[in-house]
Amino acid sequence: MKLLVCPLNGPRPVTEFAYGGEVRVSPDPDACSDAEWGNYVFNRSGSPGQKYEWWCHAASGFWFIALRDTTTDLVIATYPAEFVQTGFSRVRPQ
Amino acid sequence: MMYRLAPHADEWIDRSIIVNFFFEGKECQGYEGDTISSALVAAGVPFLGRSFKYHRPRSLLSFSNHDSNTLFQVGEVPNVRGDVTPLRAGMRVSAINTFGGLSKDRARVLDRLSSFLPVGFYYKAFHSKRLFPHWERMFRALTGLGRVSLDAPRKFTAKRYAFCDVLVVGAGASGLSAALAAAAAGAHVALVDESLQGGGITPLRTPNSTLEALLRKLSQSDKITFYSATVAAGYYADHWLALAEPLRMTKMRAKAVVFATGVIEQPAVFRNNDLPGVMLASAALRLLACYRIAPGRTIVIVAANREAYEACLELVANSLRVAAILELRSTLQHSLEDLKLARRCEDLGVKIFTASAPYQAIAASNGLLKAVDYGPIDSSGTINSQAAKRIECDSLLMSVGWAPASHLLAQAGGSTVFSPEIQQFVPKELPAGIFVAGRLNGVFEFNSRLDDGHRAGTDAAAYSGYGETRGSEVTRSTRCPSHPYPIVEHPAAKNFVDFDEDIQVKDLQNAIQEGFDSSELLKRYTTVGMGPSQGQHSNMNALRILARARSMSVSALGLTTARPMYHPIPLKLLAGRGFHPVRRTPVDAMHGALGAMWMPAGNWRRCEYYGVSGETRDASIAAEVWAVRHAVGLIDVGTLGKIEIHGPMAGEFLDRVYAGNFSNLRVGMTRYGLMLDESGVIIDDGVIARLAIDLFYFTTTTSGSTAVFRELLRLNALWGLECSLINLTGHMAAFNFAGPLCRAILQPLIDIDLAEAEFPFLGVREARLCGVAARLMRVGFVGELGYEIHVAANAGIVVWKALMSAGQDRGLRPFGVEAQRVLRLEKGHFIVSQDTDGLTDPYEANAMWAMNMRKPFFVGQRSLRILEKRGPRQKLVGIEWDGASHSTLVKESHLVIDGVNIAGRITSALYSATLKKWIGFAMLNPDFASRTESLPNREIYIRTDSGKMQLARIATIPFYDPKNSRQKQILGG
Amino acid sequence: MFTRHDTLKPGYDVVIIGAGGHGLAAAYYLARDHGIQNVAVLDKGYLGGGNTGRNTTIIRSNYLTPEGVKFYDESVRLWQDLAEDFDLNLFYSTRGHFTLAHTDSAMRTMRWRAEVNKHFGVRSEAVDAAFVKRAIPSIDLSCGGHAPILGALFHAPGAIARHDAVAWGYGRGADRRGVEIHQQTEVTGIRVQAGRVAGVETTRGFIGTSRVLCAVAGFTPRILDMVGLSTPIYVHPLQAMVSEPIKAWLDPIVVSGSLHVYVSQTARGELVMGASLDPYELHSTRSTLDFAENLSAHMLDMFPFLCEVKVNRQWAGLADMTPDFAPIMGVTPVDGFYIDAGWGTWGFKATPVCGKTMSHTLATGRNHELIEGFTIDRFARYQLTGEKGAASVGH
Amino acid sequence: MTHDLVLQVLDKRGCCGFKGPRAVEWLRDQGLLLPTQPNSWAISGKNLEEVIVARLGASEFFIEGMVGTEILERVASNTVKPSGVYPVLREDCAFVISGTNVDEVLAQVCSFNFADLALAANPVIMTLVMDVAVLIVPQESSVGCRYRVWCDPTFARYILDGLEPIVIEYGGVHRETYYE
Repeated sequence: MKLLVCPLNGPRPVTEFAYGGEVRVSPDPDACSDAEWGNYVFNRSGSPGQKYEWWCHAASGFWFIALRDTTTDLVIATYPAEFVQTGFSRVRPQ
Repeated sequence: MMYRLAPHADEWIDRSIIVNFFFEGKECQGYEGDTISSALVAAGVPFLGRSFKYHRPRSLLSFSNHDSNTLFQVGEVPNVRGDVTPLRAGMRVSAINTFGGLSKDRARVLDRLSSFLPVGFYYKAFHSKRLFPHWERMFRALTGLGRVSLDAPRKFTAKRYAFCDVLVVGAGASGLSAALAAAAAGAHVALVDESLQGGGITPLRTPNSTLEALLRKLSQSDKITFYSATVAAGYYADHWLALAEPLRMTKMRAKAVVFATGVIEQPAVFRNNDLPGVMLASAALRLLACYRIAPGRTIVIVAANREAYEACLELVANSLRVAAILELRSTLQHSLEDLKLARRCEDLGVKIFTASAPYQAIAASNGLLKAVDYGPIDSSGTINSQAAKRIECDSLLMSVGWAPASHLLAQAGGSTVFSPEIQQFVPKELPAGIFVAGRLNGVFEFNSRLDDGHRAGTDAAAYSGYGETRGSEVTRSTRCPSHPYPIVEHPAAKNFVDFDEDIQVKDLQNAIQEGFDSSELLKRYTTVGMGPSQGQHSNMNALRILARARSMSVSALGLTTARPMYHPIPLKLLAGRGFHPVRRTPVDAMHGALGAMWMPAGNWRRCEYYGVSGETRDASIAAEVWAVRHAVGLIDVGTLGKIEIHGPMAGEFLDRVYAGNFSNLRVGMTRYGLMLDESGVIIDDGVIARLAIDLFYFTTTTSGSTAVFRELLRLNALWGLECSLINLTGHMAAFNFAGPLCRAILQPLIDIDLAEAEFPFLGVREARLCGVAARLMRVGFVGELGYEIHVAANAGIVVWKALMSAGQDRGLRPFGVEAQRVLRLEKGHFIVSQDTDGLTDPYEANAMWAMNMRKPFFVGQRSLRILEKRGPRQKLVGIEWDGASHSTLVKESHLVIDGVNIAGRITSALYSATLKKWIGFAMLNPDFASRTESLPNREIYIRTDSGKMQLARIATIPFYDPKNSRQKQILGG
Repeated sequence: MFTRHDTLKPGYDVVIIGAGGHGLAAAYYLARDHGIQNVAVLDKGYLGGGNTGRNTTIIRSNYLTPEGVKFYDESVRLWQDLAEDFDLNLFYSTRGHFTLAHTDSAMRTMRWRAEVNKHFGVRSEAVDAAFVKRAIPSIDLSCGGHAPILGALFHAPGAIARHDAVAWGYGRGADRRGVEIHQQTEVTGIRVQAGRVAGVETTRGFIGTSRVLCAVAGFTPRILDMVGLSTPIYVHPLQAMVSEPIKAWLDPIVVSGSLHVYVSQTARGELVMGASLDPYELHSTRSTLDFAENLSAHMLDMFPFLCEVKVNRQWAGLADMTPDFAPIMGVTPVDGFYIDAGWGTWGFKATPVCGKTMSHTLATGRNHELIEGFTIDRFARYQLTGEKGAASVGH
Repeated sequence: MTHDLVLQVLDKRGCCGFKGPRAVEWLRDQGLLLPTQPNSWAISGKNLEEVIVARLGASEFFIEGMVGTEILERVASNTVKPSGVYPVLREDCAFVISGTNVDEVLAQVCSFNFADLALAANPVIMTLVMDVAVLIVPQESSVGCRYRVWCDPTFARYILDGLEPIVIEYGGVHRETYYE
């Protein structure tokens, strides 16, 4: 069973976690077109790669961000959830 | 014919304990310590099974855990691996896959028909639509191996998690050495071997004293846990392995893993290589060493490696007669050691024929091996059958090569490369924390294996934080232990490559001819390697045949993907004890005595209704409804999600997650909340109460509670608003106490004034009820004056009992989920995910009143703007029709029909005794709905089970008390 | 059965990416029904090596939406004649299909499906627990006491087939009609000029073509990136496992959404078992132990007597999921680029009808009427096709 | 004692929780000794007045002691807390499991590696037991490690019913009530 290192609880099997999907930045709902919004709501970056993702340690309700390679299933780094408010857009891979 | 030899000090059997058992209904005897197979062959049983396809008689081939010819039915248990299953007294053993018993198997005729049944035959016949079902019935009856007993009881076994620094798989010479080295470095070691004892697959062939010393050290080490008779069934991510022990499964997490899984002896392929009496040399040595069973009176060995000569010497040393060695290699000149061993054999009277191969094995009339025809082979490996000669023998042992047991290594992500020098796939790149030792690593000589194990064990310990690494030098074998093409053609075939599936050389060649010419396609088309032994005897030879047919190298083709399980694992070991979380509300204990009929609701158990003796289900439910409408009722709603949100931004947070407005909600009041997803679809609802300027308490649906709370936590982390969420779902008991009399009953129990002016409809109050802190909400889900009462979980029973007893003389009835469904339907409230589906938006559910589009933002708002323009694709409407209360004509999910088209479906349908009619909701096509609504009679047709149409009308909701005067208590009461 | 082609031609009328069932079926019908034989089918692996050979072979048409029911019903019709069409035994075996309901709400969904199915002439019926017991006497209706079976959706036409043979049949049929199948040929790029497909770059060189069909299941997003198309497709592994062969005891196909199980017994006697989708995105066909553990436990809840039956092997495929559990098919905003994707956990059964409809769409440049509910633009229009309720097992 | 492996429900224990930006400050003002590290615990008070304070993550605290303990009553009492201090109602079921083979029992229901714990650091573990979230405080005792476990009360029956046969298999007993 895959191990995930929770920044709060340490290494735990992945079954202790809930997956929250890729971290995605929504367009400005007031400024964007319907098409842009529809694209945001439904479309996904479906190709494999390194992705910032939401993960929740279920037993503690602790959410954090993991940078994970979706081909190898290796977690490259984890960040506290506040990361999405502060640095996410800056460090997002191009 | 095999037979038991005189006792030996090291044998694994205890001859003082005789074990009686039954084989094919006849009583047999073995010894304590025997396996099923060893006892049977020692008892002189000629055949142990029938082959899968042609039903040929078979006996031992590999005497290991991967032999499909020695699978047995033992009582209720199918497909028992006789080679490794300990014999127990009273066992009822029979061969599988026979019709009318092993010796009289009616299906043995298939062997004679085999030339009409080539691989792929089944794809090319019997496929007319008319004939296939008949033929399939026959085919299904023939196939399958063992039989399950449909009455066999479920057995629960333990599963456990375990941890170690270094896990060593395989307790042969290299594995033992690795385990001891890692332990010496200070690591906690787990050592796993599928055999009952350590020492490897061929215990007698190695210098005994060294191995014994290692085993002694193993038993003395307190750092090593030895899992014997345990199969490492699969490698999973992050050094996580499933260890299948006889009676339980251990899920082992290691910091580092050493694979010392060794090699699996491979058969030579020649005509009739499956006759009883033909077996692998390693099988014979194991029989001899552990069970003191001789493979036969006159033995011939098919040889292509040094191990053949070592086996010969071992057999002769045990006073067995080896008549000849048929050596596939043209000369032994290039290995002094091999030559020396051959000389010793010759000195002992064994004839050695070099550049010779078995052309065919010959069966006696009893079906057992009686001789072998052999002939000279040229450098290309082609046999000259004209020059074949015959040697009488009753045992033909094969020692021609090995294939690595690299399955786990491959699952772990290790890559291999084919080494032409030793004719074996050897490890190429190893993932971090994975180490390989011994023959799997291409290291064959005993001392080299010990050293290689030491190296791997030391390095694995260092990887897990103990001691220093030794480096990666590996001394691979300088001799070639495997023949490059131990395969002999024969015009009459029956030269089996795969013993599980009865696949012959020509089957593979034909398939390759047809274009199934990659290892994966060949496997799928011929099923080579797909039987119970998972190709452990056949994949290597099949690959060689494929390579030769395509004039490619074996390395260019590569192996097929290895997947768990390494050996088949019973479902019970994987299932374990089978935990299924069940949640009980704080007052769960109260319901049983009241006659609760339980129903599952997510992982909760809830009361559907309270059964009263002498009353039907419908009558009980109707009485519960009546009590709420006319007196008072009490329902346990402790399963609702219950959440507190604190902080100065709590209102803002709720504004963002719910469609309505909450920051403007007055303290002491509640408001209905509708939750949407980003696409504007309704996903949950509940009641939000404001207890203080910076504190809200709110509920979610029962089914949504866990996911909703988790999502709110995520949104809180995303937005970073100054507020904090607390999940009280399991920590609060909750009841709905409703009915015209509820206020009067409640007032004496509570320390606040319940008068309408003091505590109006939709108000929320904190008070002490029966002496405990309580939150009360005047909500109207059931449409009567009512209080939703929330108290701390451990006060739940006190309050429940107090309410029950206070209402006892006033007609109180506890009510269940079913009555609540009627009550809410009468009131026209939809249930999220019953009356709505996975695409329903608020426009479609007529829930626009619960949204505030003027707010700057809420989840789903932007999509609602788009959905508003798109227009509804369905419309939820109330419907009603006349009918008897007991009629079951219309059911939820029946369709509304408009001419020949589907116009919608019924989402709720219940009889309202209060209103004396059937009521419900329907989700209709919006055009149809508005067209119908404009008609004076507003009629729709519902198609019932029989196809008969039920006439109904679109109704105005709520059905009951449209002015809400009862719950608002305008009428007094 | 198949011709090995050593070289690629400089151009083809149609290039199909993916030599799985769908791609080969499209090629077969292009050649047979539309006279378009100058077709190359490319695969980076081997023929039928993807989800065609990894699924649990269940064929049914008991869907929820009219679009879905009509589409899959046509597929079932095609399936029934396929073996004779191919002159190849596909072991197409009609076994009946039960989707068990353990809760009221599941029972409502089953009836909903049954009613829609019946409306379109598809044989489905909501049945009670006693009916289930009569059809599968060995089942434990209480499921170990914690998930009692209330009833089921019974779908008489439910069938299984030998999955690999389907790819071989289409492949051979296409091959005989002049289609070239190129295995071990990976597409590395798609050349688009002025919004039109101009050709395909491969590991074996460039191929000129004006029409490309993408039929690569879990690899769809990577191909779409080459032409700059976005879709909601996300990829999760879907695992399965198979037991040792045992004598036939289970006739119908049994599915339980609540227990996350589907199981059928093959002609060889093996139990083929599947469960729900893996919980997170991953482009890997690795196996997990918790899958095997959970599935085993749930199998024994339904069939406790199987506790000594052994699991032989587990494996996984990559499921290309969509938000509404309906596929994405047809023309795209890129001229000449056609898509047959979003097959998630429901692609095998659709193989023939996908071949039929996509070949029609490729030949005419217009979406076949049966796939109009599955177009790529339905998401932007917020016109989803809600098949979620008909997915066999929880996702 | 014949059975030293024991599963015991602690029914005379009370608990409560606090979170919020000013929780640390306020609890300290109440005279509690607070653990400084996330997911660790500390003891305040002595003998019968002893309470255990577990820090869950950065700013949430869980406090447990004998029912009636003065400090517990005081912090938990239903009085208004200053802003930035959010009381958390905790109605957890509390139980203890300890004795010979206790690690073997836990190994069958929980994937956490208790053997790797540094007990001196007073760790608090939030994990799953039989798929249900629990809070575990391991403590050294004369009979080896002693695990105090808290779980959502609505799962208590399920967890105890699941643990009991395993405890009995390993020669232990399940005591319904226990006074500590």
